Amino acid sequence: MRSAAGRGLYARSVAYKVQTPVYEGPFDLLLHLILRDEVDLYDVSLGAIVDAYLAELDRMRELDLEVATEFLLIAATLVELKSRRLLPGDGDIGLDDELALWEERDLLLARLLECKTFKDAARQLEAFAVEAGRSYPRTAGLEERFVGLVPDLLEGVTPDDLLAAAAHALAPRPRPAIDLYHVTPAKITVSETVASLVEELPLAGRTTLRALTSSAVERMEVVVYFLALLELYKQGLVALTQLTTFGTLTVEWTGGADTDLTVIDLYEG
Amino acid sequence: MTTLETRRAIEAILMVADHPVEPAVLAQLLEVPRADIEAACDALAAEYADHQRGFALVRVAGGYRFQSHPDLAPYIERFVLEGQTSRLSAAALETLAIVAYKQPISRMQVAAIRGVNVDGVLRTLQQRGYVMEVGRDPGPGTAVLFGTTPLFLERVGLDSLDDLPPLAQFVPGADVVEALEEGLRPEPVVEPGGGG
Amino acid sequence: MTTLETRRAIEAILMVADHPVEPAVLAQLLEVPRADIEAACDALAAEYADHQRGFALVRVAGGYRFQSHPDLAPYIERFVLEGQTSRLSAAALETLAIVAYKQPISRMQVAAIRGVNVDGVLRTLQQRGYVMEVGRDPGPGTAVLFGTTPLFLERVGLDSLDDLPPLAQFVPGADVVEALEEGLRPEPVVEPGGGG
Repeated sequence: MRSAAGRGLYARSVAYKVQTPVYEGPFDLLLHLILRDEVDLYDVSLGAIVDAYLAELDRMRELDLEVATEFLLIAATLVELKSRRLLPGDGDIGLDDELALWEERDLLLARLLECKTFKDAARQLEAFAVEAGRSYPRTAGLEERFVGLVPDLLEGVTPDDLLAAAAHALAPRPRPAIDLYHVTPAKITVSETVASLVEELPLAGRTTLRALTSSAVERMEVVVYFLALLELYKQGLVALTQLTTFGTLTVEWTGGADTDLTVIDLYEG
Repeated sequence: MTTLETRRAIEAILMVADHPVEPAVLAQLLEVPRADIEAACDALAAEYADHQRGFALVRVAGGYRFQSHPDLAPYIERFVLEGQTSRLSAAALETLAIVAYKQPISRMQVAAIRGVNVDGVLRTLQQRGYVMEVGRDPGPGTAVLFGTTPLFLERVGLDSLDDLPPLAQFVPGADVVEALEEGLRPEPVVEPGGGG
Repeated sequence: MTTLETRRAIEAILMVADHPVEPAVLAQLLEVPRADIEAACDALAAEYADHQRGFALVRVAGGYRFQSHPDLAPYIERFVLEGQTSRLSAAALETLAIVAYKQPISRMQVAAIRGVNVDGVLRTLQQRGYVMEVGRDPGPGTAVLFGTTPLFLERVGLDSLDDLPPLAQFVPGADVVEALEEGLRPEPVVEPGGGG
């Protein structure tokens, strides 16, 4: 039986694990998390949303780094929103930082609203398409007796036109490429960061993500570091520990003293 | 030319056409004013409906065409078996909606709205003929700009893009905005779950 | 099923069909005796004549179909000559190019490459004499294989298929090149039973 006290975070995350929908990107996921409980409109807790969001990221085990970037950027904003006042030493955040966070929040809100608008428009289009799909057009075309009248369809078509058409049709479908263009332009790439970490970490001993990114100006840089660490973690070169959710992420080099960079399957940013 | 002949000629031409025929084309072929064509087509459509025909004359994607009556879809489905238009995925529909309302629009702009890479889905939509390149951004990047095709209009059964419901209709209501706003308000001091 | 529904279903199916439909097929689809189908078709044909429709329901090649009324042939001819039917769409050109480069190729293979159903397009190309059936796949499905015609070569100004501009379909990776070299290495391999 569900106790009243259980109706918080836990209930949400359990209910959450039951469903296994495929999310079309981070907005899709976030909209779902915020809006799924329409009855609870005024009882939406950012903490619960952030936890569910991160739980979902965790569930997407096979999520590749390309897809992950967008998800993580949103996660970073969410975590920042959630943890803003919890972190020690944050009592003296500057007004600028505070404003920047609100700006970030408003931007995310605006993008969510736009995304939701088109989602609903898409639903209407689908309804139209379903309705229209019940009628089938006549496409029989000309009766034989008229076919001879049709002017030459290949008039003006050259062998090069054929080549171009064939090349277009046979071109391999593009592999989904990472698209960072609509987020902060990355000043450093993941592969560069991997390379520098491979040099730094063996000398650093135990360190933390926070220490590694202490000089980071943009949130994007932190994300890039995080992705680079994940990559090294996948390669078995670092150990990552985090005692509590959102706690300090400790990084420890576990590779040899002299790791050949070329053995690392570098992430192409 | 008599009205009867106008009506009959329209019926004959639409019977051999394999795409919607614009009223202007019919007007030129029949040498009658466009308004007469439209009136004749309206009259024919009403007549078929009146006689409970198994087909209909409709206006779609800027032209007129014959099509089977929606009531009889089950028979057609049994008849055609293959070649049925496959369903559009949620991703495809969302991308189509964005392109339809925002055209001309670049790949990046679509991706920015959806928050995901849209290369694959745009290519599929192009392959299926619902979306096409309509130009280049005059800006520095000269990005390819996309728009919807007449086939898209046929697919959704609309005569023109003007028939799309206004986008404003889909802007989330105050309740949703409030929920999103609430959901993203920076957390106050106490940690959740602390109160049990 | 009521007679009205039989009549309407026949109208719908024939409107959508792109070839004459045999009464036996209609009887099966509608689950009514063949005699009823023929009676219904006769009645419909008489009705259309009665109402002076611009189209007719005729029996041809063992089946029923809609066609334009012979009276109105002059309009159809103008429609055709004005070029309203002579559009080689991008889709048709792509299909033709795939057949040209990949022949012999089955309908399914073309569809797989284009990512869409190509039945209609292939039929048009066949009708125009640019594409023809050239054989059957020896495999289990014995699918029809298509190729281009001499008329096609003539119209695009080529002597033979060898004169098609070479298609660099993909840049092979190192492993592929290696495999190719492996395969091309002149080694005196004796095929069992290959007496040549």
